[in-house]
Amino acid sequence: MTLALFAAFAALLVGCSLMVILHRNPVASALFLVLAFCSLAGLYLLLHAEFVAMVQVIVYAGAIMVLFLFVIMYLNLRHDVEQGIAVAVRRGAGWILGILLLAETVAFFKGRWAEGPVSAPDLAPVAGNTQAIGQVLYTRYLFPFEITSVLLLVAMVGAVVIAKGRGPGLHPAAPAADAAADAKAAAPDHAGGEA
Amino acid sequence: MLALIPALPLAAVAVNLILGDRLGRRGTAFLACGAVFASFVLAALSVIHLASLPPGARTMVADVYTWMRVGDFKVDVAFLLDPLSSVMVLVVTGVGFLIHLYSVGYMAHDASFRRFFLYLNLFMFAMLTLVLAKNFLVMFVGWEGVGLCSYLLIGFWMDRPSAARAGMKAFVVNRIGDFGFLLGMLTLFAWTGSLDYERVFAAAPIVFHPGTLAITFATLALLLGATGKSAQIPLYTWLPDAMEGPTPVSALIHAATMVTAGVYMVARCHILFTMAPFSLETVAVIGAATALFAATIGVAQNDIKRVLAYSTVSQLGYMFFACGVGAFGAGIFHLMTHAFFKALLFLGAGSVIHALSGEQDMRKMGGLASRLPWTHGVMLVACVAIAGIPPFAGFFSKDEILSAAFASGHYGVWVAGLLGAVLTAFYMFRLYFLTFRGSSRLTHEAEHHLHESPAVMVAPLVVLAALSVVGGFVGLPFQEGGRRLTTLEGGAALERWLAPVFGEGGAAGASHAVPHLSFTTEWALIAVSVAAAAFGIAMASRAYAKAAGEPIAEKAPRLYGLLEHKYWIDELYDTIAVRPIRALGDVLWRFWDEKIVDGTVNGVAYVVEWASAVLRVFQTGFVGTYALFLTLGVAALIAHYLVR
Amino acid sequence: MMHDIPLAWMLALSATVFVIGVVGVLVRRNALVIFMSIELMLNAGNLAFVAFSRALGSLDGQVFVFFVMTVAAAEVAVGLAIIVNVFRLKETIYVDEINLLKG
Amino acid sequence: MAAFWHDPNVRMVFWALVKILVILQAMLGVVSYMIYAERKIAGHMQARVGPNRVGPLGLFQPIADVAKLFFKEEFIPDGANKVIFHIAPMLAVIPALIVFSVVPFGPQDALRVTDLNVGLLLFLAMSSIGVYAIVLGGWSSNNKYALLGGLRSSAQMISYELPMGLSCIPVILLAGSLSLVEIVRMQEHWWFVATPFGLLAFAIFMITALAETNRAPFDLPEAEAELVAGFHTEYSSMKFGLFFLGEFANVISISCIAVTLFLGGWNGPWLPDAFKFVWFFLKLAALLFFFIWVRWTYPRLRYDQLMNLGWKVLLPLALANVLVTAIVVWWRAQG
Repeated sequence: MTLALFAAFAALLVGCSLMVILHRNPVASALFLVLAFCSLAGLYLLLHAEFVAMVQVIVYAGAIMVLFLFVIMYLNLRHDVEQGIAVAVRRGAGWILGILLLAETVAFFKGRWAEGPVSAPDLAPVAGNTQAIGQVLYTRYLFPFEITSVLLLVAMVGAVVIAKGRGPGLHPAAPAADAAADAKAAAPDHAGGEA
Repeated sequence: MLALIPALPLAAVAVNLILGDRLGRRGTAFLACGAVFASFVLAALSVIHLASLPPGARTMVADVYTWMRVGDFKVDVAFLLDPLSSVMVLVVTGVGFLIHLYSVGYMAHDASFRRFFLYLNLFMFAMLTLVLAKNFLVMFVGWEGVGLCSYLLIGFWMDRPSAARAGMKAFVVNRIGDFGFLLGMLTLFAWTGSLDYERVFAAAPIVFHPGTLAITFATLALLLGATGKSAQIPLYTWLPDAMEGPTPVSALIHAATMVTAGVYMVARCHILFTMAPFSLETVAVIGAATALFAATIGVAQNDIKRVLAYSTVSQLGYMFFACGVGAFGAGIFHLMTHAFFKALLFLGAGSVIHALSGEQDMRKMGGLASRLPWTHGVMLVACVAIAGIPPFAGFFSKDEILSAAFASGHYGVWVAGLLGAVLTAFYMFRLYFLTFRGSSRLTHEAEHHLHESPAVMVAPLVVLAALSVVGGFVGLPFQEGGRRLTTLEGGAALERWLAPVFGEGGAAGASHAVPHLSFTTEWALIAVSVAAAAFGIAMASRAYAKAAGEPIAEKAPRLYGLLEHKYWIDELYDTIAVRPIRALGDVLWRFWDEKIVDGTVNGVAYVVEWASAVLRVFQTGFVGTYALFLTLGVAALIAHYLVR
Repeated sequence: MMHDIPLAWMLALSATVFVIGVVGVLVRRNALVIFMSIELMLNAGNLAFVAFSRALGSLDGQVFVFFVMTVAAAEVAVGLAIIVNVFRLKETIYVDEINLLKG
Repeated sequence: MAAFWHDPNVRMVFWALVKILVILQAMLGVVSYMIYAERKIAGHMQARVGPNRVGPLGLFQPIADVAKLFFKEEFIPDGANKVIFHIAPMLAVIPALIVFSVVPFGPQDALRVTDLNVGLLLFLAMSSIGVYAIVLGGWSSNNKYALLGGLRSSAQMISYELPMGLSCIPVILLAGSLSLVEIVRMQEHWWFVATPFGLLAFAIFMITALAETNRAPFDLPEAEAELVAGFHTEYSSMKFGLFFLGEFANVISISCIAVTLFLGGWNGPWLPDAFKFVWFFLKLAALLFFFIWVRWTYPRLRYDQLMNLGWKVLLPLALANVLVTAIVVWWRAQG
């Protein structure tokens, strides 16, 4: 059954990812991306990483992608125009390169990564893996964690400054939303850690 | 406290630089002189403290900070005051202060008054660093520092081409000497693993066998450095040209301080030199040769400062051969007395020049005795002192050197020295008579402006004159009141003072030579040298007291010409060294520099320009293109790892 | 009863998603979609992290996922702000119509 | 066949499906009667009777409503993005329903779909997904009122999600688990609402819950006076019905969570274990009444007041609360 679920999620993930880059409508792309993230969360669940799965949904689907949608709507984007020789050439080159890269990767794995049955001892203790992650995050990775908060602060200030534009009082709604989404993106980490 | 002695002039330099013209002339003068005077007071206090210690323990050390530490090798910026450096530091600060004072008057009307004192103070700092250094590296800093300052000061009037050239010459010649010093220093380091005096001198007897090649090489290299700095054969040529600088500079650098650095260094390294008899011999020969050689040139010079310059070279020769015969104490003694009377001579000459509004040619002087009474008086004192008439300072030190040479069996050197003494007396009194006696040959213009120097210039002259009179008495055995009045007794005051450095009765090499002269021989030697001096004076008097022309030139024109042109040595150097090097430089410039070096650089630039033109095509400014190439690169990298 | 999925499969999936992201960056001209493709790549990395975390029996991989997410969040916040600004300036978000990078 | 039935996987899936079906149906029933209750209560609060024509006391009114909705004309505005226009109403309902899968109605396994060790996070995740329905609905309608409503709503929900998440943390700290079952178990003797920080957290949670569900006084997305009907202006027929359903399902699910987190879940005196779930539903009913009560009592906030309340009042309060709780918990753990 795990395998079946894996197959389903994997297919969904790959399909949605493809649709993200194929669909001409940015809104559709964003929605497919949300779906891809959700199937990714499913894969995380299969890998016994429940906490990561939930945070994936909260942060990516709940915060980041909403921000994307916001911007798309704010800019009032409709279908992309993808015409012209230059675009076609680049598209061709991109696909060829992508396939080349994938082929290379497969070759790489084939050469070096034996398809071993990898199942480690079950990580999650009885209390669930939230606690375990919290332990690691707040001991070994405490310093990076704190640095992360600085990073978010910097990003927040940067977003506000950039989006504010030059003149005063220009579109005051956008920075507020950015800041909101930022703070939200940061919050689950803290929340999860403290649990 | 020790570190403050060199630091004060440096601080004055800093203040001078920072405040600049806001200081004003008076402020600049006060600052510069005050700093040097404070150094002098500090030095005096330090020396008094030093004297209060028992003779064996007379060293004061000041570690300022660790300059560098590489493995076991460590160099501190550290200062050392022992009897040897105490003499030097007193001479440098004392005479230096007087010259500073004098300069206030002499340079009063110069436009670059502030710059002058800036350089002077910087020079004092460098010289004091050199003298007080506790290791070779710090000494080298001072050594280079004085070289730099002498360049700056000689070329002080840089708008004069001759001054600029003289400064450059001094610098280049000094560099050759510095190369020797560096070589010697590195040799010592290679053998002893240290640059600290104490450790080098302690290690030297262990790592070197006396007379071996290594120690001889090291000392000869050091000697090369010393000849450069102290203007000995073969590197003396810069000193006479250095007269292009302002006269106080000549007095400071070329009489009292910088040129004595070589002597000081040889004396400082006496342990090394006594271990290398060949080097010691060389020192003696070079010294004696220079003493005689320069004296002969001095006879035929007409520029008052040039006469003094060659006199300096000659007197330095005396100091050298004193060291060479092992009488280091006598060398230092002469260094001290020479500082007094040579500074006096230069400053007196400066006073004359000042009075004559810049005239330096003795042929256009004469009969100044009554017009410049103070200057005349002190110059007379100085001439007598340098000629070696007792009881003036020069007599004691020069006689001690000659006795030491005789006693140590260097008869050739002794004869040369004696001849030099005759010539010294002769040319000094030639100078005296041409300048102050006879009839006036002044131009009308100069006559009109003639005036005695201001008090600020005369006062140092008087002080120096007094020192020139009594300075020699430190060579007397004051404390042995009842015993013989000789300078050759091991108990003379200065010699006893220096004993902790050079060993009782001189260094090891000298101990066997110096003390054992009979009473009669000593007095005989004294009589001979006094007679030589008197002979020289008498000759000068006969030739120049009344004459208006140049009697030597009339009687022996070819000899005179040879002497006047300084044996054509400058031209010789020019032919054998300067011109070939210049030609080589020309070739290097036109071919190597312009074609190869510039060609390479320009070629690189062209290649870059061409390559940029190609690469510019790829800089589209579109992220998409960049991403494409980035990915291509990643794919290529992975492919590389796959294939490998 | 529950079988573990082989690590290699997870990695292959991760690689595929990553390559899709790469292609997205290469072929699209809409800056927002390019951003989404970058998110895809980041998430492919996350997937690999979690898979390794599972395979190696260590939680470090999952911790790294959080850091990646933080970086992604920061990147999106700043990046979208830039896009909005560029749009105000240029009236377009097609990257082949914007060459501000050329000096 | 029998062997197939004994396969534990199959049994698990079967029972899960059964539970899901039951909950789904129950919820639909509850929702329809909650609409009835709302209208009734609103009527009484405004000194009216409320619906009373269809059936006794108007009890069949919901059925009539649904029937009417079903038979309304399906209308898609010109220029709308059809696919997304269709998806949006579904997105409004699905997340709300998913939340029920982790709610423990009673102590028995049979009374809950599953016990997830990150159950609370699932709730938060679903509430953050809920934004999409409104944003997309508003955007795809190709109507400026709808778009403005959608944008407002998403800003509001994002803003209030933060204090909501933070107000859950004291509970997590006290319970030491993210599993809802575990959290309820920890309240066997003392409900979290009865602790000072629990009370504050409960207050914040309820306020944010009102905002998250777009209920008055936070119903700006559908502020009729300004935006016609907000994001669902262009929706009609059963699509509108789905939005309606979604809103009420949200209210119920969030109330369930509130009961679980703060009010002790199924815990209560007197009743034997088998009937503990009655307590749960009583508490739930009280909270639902609270929602309705507030709606008909308070006026709507202005947009700036809404933002100020969220960012400048609730968020700092919630943060301070987390801090204080953490200190207390740590201090207690130190003994």
